[in-house]
Amino acid sequence: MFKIALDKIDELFAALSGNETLYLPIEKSGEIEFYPYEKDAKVRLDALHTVKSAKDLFFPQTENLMNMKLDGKNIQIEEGRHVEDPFVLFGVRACDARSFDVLDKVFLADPVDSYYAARREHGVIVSMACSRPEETCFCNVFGIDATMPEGDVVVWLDTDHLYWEAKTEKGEALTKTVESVLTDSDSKAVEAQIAATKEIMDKLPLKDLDLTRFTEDEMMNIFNDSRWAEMSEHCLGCGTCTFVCPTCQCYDIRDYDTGHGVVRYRCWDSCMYRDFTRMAHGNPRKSQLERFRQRFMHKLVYFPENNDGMFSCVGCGRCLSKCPIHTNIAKVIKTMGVKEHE
Amino acid sequence: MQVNETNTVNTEEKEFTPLIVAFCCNWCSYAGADLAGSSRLSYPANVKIIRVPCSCRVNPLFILRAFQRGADGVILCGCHPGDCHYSTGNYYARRRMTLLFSMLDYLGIEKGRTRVEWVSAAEGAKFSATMNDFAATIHKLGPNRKLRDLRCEK
Amino acid sequence: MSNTEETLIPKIGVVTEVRVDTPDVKTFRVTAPEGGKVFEHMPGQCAMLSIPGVGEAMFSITSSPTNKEFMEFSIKKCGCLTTWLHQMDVGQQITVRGPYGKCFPVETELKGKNLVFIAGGIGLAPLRSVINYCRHYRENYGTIDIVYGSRSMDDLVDYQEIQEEWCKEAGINVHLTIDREQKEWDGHVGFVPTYVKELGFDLDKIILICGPPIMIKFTLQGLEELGFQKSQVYTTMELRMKCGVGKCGRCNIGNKYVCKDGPVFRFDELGELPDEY
Amino acid sequence: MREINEMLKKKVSELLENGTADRIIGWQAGEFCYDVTPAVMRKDNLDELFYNGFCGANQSKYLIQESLEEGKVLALLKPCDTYSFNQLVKEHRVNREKVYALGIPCSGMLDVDKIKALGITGILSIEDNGEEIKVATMYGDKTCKRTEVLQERCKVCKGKEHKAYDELLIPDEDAPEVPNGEDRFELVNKLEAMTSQERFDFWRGELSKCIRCNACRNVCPACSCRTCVFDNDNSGVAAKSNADDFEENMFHIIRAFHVAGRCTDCGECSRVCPQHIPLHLLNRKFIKDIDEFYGEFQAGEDDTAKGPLTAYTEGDCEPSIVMEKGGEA
Amino acid sequence: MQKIGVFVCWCGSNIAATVDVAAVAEAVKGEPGVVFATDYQYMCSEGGQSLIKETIKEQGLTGVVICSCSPRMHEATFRKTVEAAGINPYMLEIANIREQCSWIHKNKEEGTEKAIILAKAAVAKLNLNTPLIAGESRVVKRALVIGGGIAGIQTALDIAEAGYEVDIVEKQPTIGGKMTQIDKTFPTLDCAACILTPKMVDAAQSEKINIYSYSEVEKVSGFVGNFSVTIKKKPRYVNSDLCTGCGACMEKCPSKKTPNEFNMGLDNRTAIYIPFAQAIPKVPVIDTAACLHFKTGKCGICQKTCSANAIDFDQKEELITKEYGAIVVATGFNPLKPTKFDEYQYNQCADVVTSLEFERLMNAAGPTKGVLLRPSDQSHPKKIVFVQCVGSRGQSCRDHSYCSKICCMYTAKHAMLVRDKYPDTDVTVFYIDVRTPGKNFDEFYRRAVEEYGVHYIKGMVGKVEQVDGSLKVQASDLLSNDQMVLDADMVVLATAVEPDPTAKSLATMLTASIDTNNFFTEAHPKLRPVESPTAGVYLSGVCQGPKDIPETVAQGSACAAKVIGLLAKDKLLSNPCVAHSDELLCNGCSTCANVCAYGAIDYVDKEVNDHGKREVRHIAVVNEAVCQGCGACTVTCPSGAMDLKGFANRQIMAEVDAICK
Repeated sequence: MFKIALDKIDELFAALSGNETLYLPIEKSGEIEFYPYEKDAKVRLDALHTVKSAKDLFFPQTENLMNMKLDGKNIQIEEGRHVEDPFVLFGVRACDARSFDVLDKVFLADPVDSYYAARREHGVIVSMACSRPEETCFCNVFGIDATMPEGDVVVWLDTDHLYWEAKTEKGEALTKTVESVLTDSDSKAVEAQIAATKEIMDKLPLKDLDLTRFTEDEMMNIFNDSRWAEMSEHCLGCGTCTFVCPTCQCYDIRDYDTGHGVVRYRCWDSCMYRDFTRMAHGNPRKSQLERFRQRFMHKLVYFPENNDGMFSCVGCGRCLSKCPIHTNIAKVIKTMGVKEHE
Repeated sequence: MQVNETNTVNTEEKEFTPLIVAFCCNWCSYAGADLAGSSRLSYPANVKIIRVPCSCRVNPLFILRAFQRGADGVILCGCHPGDCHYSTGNYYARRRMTLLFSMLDYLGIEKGRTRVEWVSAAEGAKFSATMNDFAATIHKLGPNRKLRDLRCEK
Repeated sequence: MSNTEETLIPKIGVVTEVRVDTPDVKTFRVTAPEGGKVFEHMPGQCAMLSIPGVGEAMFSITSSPTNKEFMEFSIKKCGCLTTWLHQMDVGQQITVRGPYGKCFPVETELKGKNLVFIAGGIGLAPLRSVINYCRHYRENYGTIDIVYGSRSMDDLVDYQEIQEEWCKEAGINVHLTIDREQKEWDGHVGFVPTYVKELGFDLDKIILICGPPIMIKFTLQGLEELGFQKSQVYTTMELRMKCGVGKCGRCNIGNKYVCKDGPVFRFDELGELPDEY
Repeated sequence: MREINEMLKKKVSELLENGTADRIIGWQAGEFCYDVTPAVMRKDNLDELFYNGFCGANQSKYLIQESLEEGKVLALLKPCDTYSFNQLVKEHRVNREKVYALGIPCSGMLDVDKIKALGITGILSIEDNGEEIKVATMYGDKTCKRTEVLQERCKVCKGKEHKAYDELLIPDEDAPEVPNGEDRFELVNKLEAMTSQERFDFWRGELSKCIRCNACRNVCPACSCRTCVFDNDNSGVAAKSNADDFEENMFHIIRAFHVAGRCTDCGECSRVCPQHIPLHLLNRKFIKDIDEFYGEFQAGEDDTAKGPLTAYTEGDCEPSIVMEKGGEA
Repeated sequence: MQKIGVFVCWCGSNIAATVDVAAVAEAVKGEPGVVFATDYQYMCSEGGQSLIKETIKEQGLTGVVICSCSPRMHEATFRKTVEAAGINPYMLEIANIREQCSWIHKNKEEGTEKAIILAKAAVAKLNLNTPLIAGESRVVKRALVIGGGIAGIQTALDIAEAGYEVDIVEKQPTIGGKMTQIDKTFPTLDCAACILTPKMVDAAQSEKINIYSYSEVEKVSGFVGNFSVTIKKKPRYVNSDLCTGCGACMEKCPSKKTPNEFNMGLDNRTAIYIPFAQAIPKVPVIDTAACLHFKTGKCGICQKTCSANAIDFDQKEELITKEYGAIVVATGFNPLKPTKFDEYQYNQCADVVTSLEFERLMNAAGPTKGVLLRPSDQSHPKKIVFVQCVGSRGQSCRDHSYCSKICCMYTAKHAMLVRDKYPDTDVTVFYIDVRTPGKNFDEFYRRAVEEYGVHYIKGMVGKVEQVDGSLKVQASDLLSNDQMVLDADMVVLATAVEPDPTAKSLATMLTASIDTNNFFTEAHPKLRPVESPTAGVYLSGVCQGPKDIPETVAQGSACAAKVIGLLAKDKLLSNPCVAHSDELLCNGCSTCANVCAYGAIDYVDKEVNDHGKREVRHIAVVNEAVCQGCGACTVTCPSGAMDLKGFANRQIMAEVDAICK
């Protein structure tokens, strides 16, 4: 284990960003996102979450797939792929770190999504343990240890030091490039902090959410539960929950005519949107109830069924604080987690 | 996060000739432009006219679209207030454009890039003078950099 | 392992023939620019077709894999993209990617079985591929019955092929019907579900059905009344799709992705899924 | 507040009991003390009805759908909600006959994000005594001033008068006053005083955060289109993500333009923005311009007045007024 | 995909000198949809047109782009050309490469480049064109004239003269309007009745004219050529078919104390009455508010008296619905009643009268048989003060801001007539300005001053007071800056002209527009002064703005000419470039209707199928026969449901894209 004093942390960032792009939580116009590090950037390691999750780095909101040139009746296709440069993603919380596993199940399954795969391959993840969770946190429900996140390198922060531990080969390699600014450390401070954090975690109001029904009850029983109607009644059908969610991965493929060619790009889509499944002659999900149900059934029932019980939620709590009407997955788990008429 | 593959081409190296889109109402200003033509009153060739039935047909979307696609200036010409072929169309257009232009200014887009002029069918000279003046203004402002779509650049 | 390069990036196809089937259905013959098929497929599989700048959508491949020269798509004009496709002339290039989804189990469950094909309107498009495949390997299958109905005579897709090939072929019984009486028509008149019940098939048959939802619903009821099990009936589904490889989430129903786990389903499998199709 | 809560429950149950309405759109408590959710309730689950300082959501947009359904719905309208309500009635989007509007008093609504922005996190409970907010958190008890954490719109409250109602819970003159000393155009003025480049940088910074989640649009009572132009693939401007900076500008300019003269300044767009983009400043710019150019106009003041963009006078100012006004070039 | 042919015209050297036409043709060949492109010396010539026609047939073109002179020049020509070759005339676009290109640019390279872009823009637009078919609607060969004053009568007579049926609806028991109450007309001083009554008789006797007197318009629906109007015929309680107009009933009627409207309340009439001797129709009407039979159930003397048995107390209101091709509004005016002008003491002093009352006092058929007597004591006034601009040209809320136009002249007329008849009478006129534009008008006014010695004082009357049966007029002379108090026996107020109070509700029924003063708005202030913006609705007389009699008659005839022009058509072809609302997108918010100058947008409840979901929605529907295609609605519609055929959003954006490529 290594450490570096927080007042020298810019040296670490400078070292990390020396050869490759370093993404870390930076505040711009009042909000925090993973932005490339530059000198004088307002780095906010204290923040619990970025608004968008870290998935944006591997599965960007908008990404060009290819360019097409039209000439009379002929079409020419040029791949819009570019060779991915290596990058470091620093400051990923445990929940977001787990979300990469969830996304891997989708994008790395056959056939592999090479755009995603390339970014995964080129990205080194430096995750950061939590010490100050908020009431919206419930990652523990999904077996995530916020004090011991997954990642190539894990870092812990206490009041004056950052502790650094490589966990994978990639992590070791990265450590080598920054070793000069780090000093050796024992793990006492980290252990003490982990213990303190665990105590706080015990006070989290959502820590006891019960997921058993979603894996044990019949899919159609949950699907046909009448309480979906009241849960979804006031859903605005916006995409906020989807877009801030670290595990939502629905996308759309669209064409844009630039006047001298057509760009085919993909962008995040939301199953909460009315036009998500709409076809010219009809829409299999006509009401917001059906769209709302789909989102949560997918996260809590369909996805685990196909992926050895792994839920497509990591308990980051973003949707809890961002939903305009405060309807969210915690409420769904609480309500639907109990069988109707029980 | 966006990933765009478009390369930014440095257009400044070339001599800057602004691209100007002029929306002209069919009854007054388009006829005014025709009159400018038959009177051989020249104005820059980079002013391209789009004929619309009335100035009130011009949707803010069209104006933004022109900028998106690389126009450096957009001008809307219609009948003088009170002379609208449809009696009230240009009054609505006037309010819409006032608010739209004010909003663009508020967003930090250069004020001079948009303009409304009332040009009657008899004002060929005014049409040509207006276009010359507008083109000069845009030339001074330089290329539109703030309200364009990188994907559409050549 | 295939990856995105082969799935999301399309190939170029050239329209080599356009056939007007009905007032709103055209069949397009597509080959690779250098000739030959853009890719191989099995009956029931689909392909994503697109006109750049307009859109991309999934269509079933209506030609049989046994055809080695081209693929065919029968497309009904109903939305934006299909309207554009209908405006295409010969020589127009489009983009094609695929094949997607599971095929009808022609090499497994269907082999050696007596088959009944039931189609309504444009629903014949995916079944045509199977029918011609089975005709090609006639010895592998038992009896073949085809029940096909449409609103009117003019709305029967591939009427020429039906008359000139299927009807004339020994061992294939073709039963055509139209919804309402028509002067030039001397065949059966009535809706497909009732016609199927009138025909009353033996229970040793496997049914392959495709058509408008309402037709499928009542035909299925009729078949069950005749004594057929849901596990004897196959259908193919149409949902909005974008990626074709089970990732974009659009065609997710229950734990299935229609583009990847379908579009061919047996009715007993469908019964276990939410009714969102 | 507790008193009003009790009065409200009594009045609502009376109105449902006597058949004035058969259901109510009200608020239900959420997981935490602040995440109140809108909910439709009937006689049998009325006890869940709830009204406190976090019931800020403007529910008038729900009435579009509700008033299409059978029976009469009871709507709880805070004074500022009645503006949106009037506007929707004027545009025939809400069937007035199908709504029983109960005007409820409001003493200003709280913004939990503002509490959190003060560094108060891990919130377990909140006590609102009218002047001070006491917050119990996982990290100890905190307090802040109520005026500090009021929602943006409440700081420039339009007043306690209900502009539309069938009945008032308490007479407007007896209702509490919301302290509203601020000038709602203050920030607009400030932006106008900047240079063009500064304004551009400000808005670029803000709008580049937009993730195009459509929350602002979907919550907006003026954005009541069945299908938004930006969702309509045939419109030629449809887009689902901001694939280029331009699309961020385009979406927000057009959205503000489409609600210009119709926006009541209810502030929901800014409230729901996950990125806290001050979208209301776009709307307020239009409001300020309309007031200055065409005379004071408050959308939703009544349900008949012609909107400023569907009216004109022969002597209206010319668009060139923009050249003279605003900040430096 | 369209099959587009592009034809580039040289226009001799007009285009070819500055545009390389062959290069233009070559450049568009790669554009989507273009299957053919060529250039030709004169596209509009016989040869050019046959080239287009032949190519359409040979190439199977679906659309044509012509790069030539302005569409304002030859669009109509080329539309006919392509139509003759079998393609829809709206599948044509013209790129203006002469007026807007070759004639203004000298550099050939520049001109060619621009011409290519303009041609490409036209192609881009044409790719999105759809065939448009002009709607046809029949024309009902009958006109309705609302208002039977001199304007309405003149319009009706002229329309009837051309052989079309005309109905006049008049709310009063007789036609004739305000002119019947006027004594003499300026500047000729001929008797109003003498020139008006023959026209009234002509109207009554015309086979083509049908008069609905004592009737009002109740409801209007339909559109140009096809209006359906419901007329409410109020009960007269006298059967017009039986009545001989003998007047015996009026003589016997015991209720004689009702103020006589015709004489401005200066004398009384009976409960059953004919407004004046030359009334048309000359059939009495019973005033139920005054009639003893209606008030008490007794009386019935008139019924007993009537030898023709025409009195029918049971007569009911009647609703008649008829179809019309055109509607003329001729609702005229009323003089302002100066009840709010306390300074003139109109309410208090009988000797303060309005000009129209004065007309009656001077008229031989008036209450004083033409002898000028003060209403208060029936004495001859020796000093008369005229006050101009009462209620006109003012700023306060009781005033109208406009000039009533006729007051200067009729006041001069009054002054002159008084001085002529009673030379011993002292006449003073207070004025702000004297406005006398018109043939012989200023001469007339000068005669009043110079020959008849009328005192004209530029100034305002501040106050009128009644002191011992005489009037004190306080005024200021603006020229000498003197304050003065004049004695007067009579004060005459030249009150403002106001549109008839029915104008507003009628405008709503007709979806015609009115201005802030409730005068009807014309379709174009200069070029279409007798048409309203609503197609098929025309404006005659003072309803459109203050006018004197000759102007009113002139406008009445002009209006008739327009109506005749419409009725002469068997069918109306409407401009197919009209707005259209997409029923699936429409919110039914009615914002579009708010900006439509033509009332072309209706709202209907319609069942729609929204992607498989069926429901009834309240949505906008454009009446294509009424829409003029300006596009105001398209921009006001936030959802983009409203679009304009021929200039659709997508088409204009395609042009923008092509230009900015």
